[in-house]
Amino acid sequence: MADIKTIIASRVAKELKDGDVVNLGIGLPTMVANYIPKGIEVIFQSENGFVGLGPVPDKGNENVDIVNAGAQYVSVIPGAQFFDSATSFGIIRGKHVDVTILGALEVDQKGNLANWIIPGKMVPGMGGAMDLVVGAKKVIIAMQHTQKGKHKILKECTLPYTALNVVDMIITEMGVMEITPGGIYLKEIRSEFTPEQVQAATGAELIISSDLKIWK
Amino acid sequence: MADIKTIIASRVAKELKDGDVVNLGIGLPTMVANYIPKGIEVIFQSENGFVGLGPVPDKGNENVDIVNAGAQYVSVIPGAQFFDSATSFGIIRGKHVDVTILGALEVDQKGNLANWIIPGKMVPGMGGAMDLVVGAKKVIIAMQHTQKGKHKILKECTLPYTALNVVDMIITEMGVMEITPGGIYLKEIRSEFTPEQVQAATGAELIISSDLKIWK
Amino acid sequence: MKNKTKTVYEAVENIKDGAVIMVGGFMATGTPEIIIDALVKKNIKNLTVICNDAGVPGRGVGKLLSNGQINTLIASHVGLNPEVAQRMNTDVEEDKLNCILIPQGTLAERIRAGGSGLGGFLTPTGVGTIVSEDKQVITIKGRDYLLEEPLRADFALIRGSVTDRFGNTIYNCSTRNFNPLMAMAADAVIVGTEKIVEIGELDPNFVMTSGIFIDVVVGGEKPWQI
Amino acid sequence: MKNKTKTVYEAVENIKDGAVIMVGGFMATGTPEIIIDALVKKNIKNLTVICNDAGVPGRGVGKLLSNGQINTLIASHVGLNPEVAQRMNTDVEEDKLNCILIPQGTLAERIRAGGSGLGGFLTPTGVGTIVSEDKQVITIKGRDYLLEEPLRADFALIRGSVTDRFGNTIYNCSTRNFNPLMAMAADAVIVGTEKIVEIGELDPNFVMTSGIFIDVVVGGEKPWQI
Repeated sequence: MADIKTIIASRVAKELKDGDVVNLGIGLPTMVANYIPKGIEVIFQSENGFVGLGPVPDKGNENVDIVNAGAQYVSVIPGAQFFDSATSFGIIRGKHVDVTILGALEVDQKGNLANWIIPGKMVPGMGGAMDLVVGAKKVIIAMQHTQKGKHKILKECTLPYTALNVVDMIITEMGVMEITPGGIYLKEIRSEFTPEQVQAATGAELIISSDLKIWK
Repeated sequence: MADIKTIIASRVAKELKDGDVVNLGIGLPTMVANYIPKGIEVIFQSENGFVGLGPVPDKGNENVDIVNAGAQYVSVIPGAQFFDSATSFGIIRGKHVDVTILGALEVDQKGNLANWIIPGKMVPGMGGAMDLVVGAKKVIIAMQHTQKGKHKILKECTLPYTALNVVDMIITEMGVMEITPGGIYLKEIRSEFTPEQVQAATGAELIISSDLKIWK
Repeated sequence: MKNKTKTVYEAVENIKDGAVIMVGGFMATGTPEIIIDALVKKNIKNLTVICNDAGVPGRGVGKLLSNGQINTLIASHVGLNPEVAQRMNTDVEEDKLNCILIPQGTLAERIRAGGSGLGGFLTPTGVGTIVSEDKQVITIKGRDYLLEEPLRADFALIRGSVTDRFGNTIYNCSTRNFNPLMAMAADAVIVGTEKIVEIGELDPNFVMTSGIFIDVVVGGEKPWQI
Repeated sequence: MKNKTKTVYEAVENIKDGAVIMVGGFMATGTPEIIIDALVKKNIKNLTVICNDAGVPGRGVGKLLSNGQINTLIASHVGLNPEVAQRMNTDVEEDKLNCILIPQGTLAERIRAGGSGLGGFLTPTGVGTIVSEDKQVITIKGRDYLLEEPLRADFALIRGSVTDRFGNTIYNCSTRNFNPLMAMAADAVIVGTEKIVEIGELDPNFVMTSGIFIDVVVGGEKPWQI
């Protein structure tokens, strides 16, 4: 069986539409690039300064002047463009990125997100995350449903916010959820789980779709 | 004898220092480029999008993609750079232009400038002038001392302002004046004129330098 | 990446009466003449045009003005097209041009802000002048600035020198001016270009406008004939 | 145009204890290592460094940090250099690092504003978060924005790929990042570059930073060895 990260990444990939400009966060979100459905062409933006991000080159074939936002050596595809950081975030804030996919420490039912700091413990900085979630047309959180059993999807975030009212969708190994004005709407559930199990793993009340799809 | 415009332009050119980045307004100021002293190298900025503006090409040798801010075909010198309008005005407002030279309808003793509109009569628009006078390190007004005998250098401008407190120096066919906190300081006078004549042609009280230089 | 090339008539198909249109170029250098010509032929009216200037009679935005298609012109300088003054001062109500003048640097920055998701910016330009009327003045470290808001349009018509089929564009020399800014600040962006090349032919270091902003690529722009 | 090439030691001559220094680069890609090395050798202290991140131990700004030369670091992300957390949490008062975190887009735009004579700008980024503390919130057309102020430095250290003797610079690929912004936002700008060419060799269409911003050109940058 595929591992949890692969399950999540491959499901997230199905949300992408042909022609979308997409920014992938570090870690699990980066894996989404490996599962783009056939016939769908997606253009990846890298916030350190380019559109048209391509695959990781083979060892020995790296161009040391091309790194992604996680400082890995990557490549560009034909039709790419490099630019400076002000232009890059102009693209991001200016709604030219269709989808941004990133991880979270906590998400709440209002679509508030916390993913950049655990006070007194981990202070990595927000990097481009605050701009990305505010600027992208659609924000998808790709993460494991719980952190060692502890709820990450909450009524209200307890950690400092990355941004307010920005999350559109949460995809975990348990299901696909949409943030709606009424709360968190469970749209699709993975066949391994029951709605009760997903609810138990969630710190906010879920609205279970009357037309709940099963995700195999 | 040289005509008045040539007299003014050649005197203005002496104010430029080696290495200065200079923006020249349309008309008389454009002529300043013809009188740069030997041994002095000046780099001209054109607000429509380049540094390194060069001479007007011979007829038949024009590059139709290179025009100056007055829409004349010009050229660029080795070491030039083209950029977009936001960058161009970033350069201008960001104090990267050392000297801007432009004409005026009126200048007053506080260094206020009016040069873009005569209400009900002439409404050409301010173009880049408002940004240039606010952004350049030094603002030199190059103009005829009076308009058909009517004062242009005044106690207080009567026409709508281009900007407040921006003019550093006024150079006319009569002399060289500096705007100081105390008022307009006549620093240099052309040998044809007496201080009384210059004062009579000026609508504000001049402070005559005790060390008044004669400009021949 | 997609091939976005179309005919100029397909390109302007969705532009209707009353549209707000940004047009690149500085005194028509860098203006897409073939797209302007198609709009003249289409003869749509009541346009709001955002352009550095009014072009020249017979060139650039000047053609739309002569044809009575512009209702409101937002520009920094209109002195080199005498038709602007005529139309501003006409007694024929339906021909009357509403002309809004904005300092050139502020115009450029407002368009950039519109394309970059900024809510506005503070500029020292225009403080104490007519330009400051009805604007908020904000003092930062003892200096006064005007708060200027972003500017966007329904359509941007830009002119490229070399463009690939996806829309990646390079501008030659001083044709660049407002084009890359407008390409980010409109809901739909049409580039008229001199030379169309295949995707991958342009060096990604030197592309000036990414194809991600471009909706339609139209070939056939010609160097201006003096 | 002037020849501005100097040795790296001449280049850093005026940088003293307590200087505010912008350093280009993203996780050290696009950071001028030879200039950093000269600062490490010079061993000046109490620097305020403005950089996207803290580099990596042994690379970029990370070298200055390891050598205890940075008093205040202004960055968007420091998680990939573990020394930052160590120095932020040390009990040795004189080793303590003051780390100010700014969203990456806001950092880039603040530097751009600093170089472009803007008094600030309104960004939606950071509204409702810790970042908004002590900042003015301005509502434009019903949306809240933070008023962010410009950022400048005494020195900017940038890294070019190809630079002419006047300072005109081209950046290769993703080495560009913050370099062109910082080149406009400091009182003195030093470019460390891989290849120096004669004035006139670079195509003015493709120059990314004009030499008018550059004070000193230093050759000898090498591609990073993996």
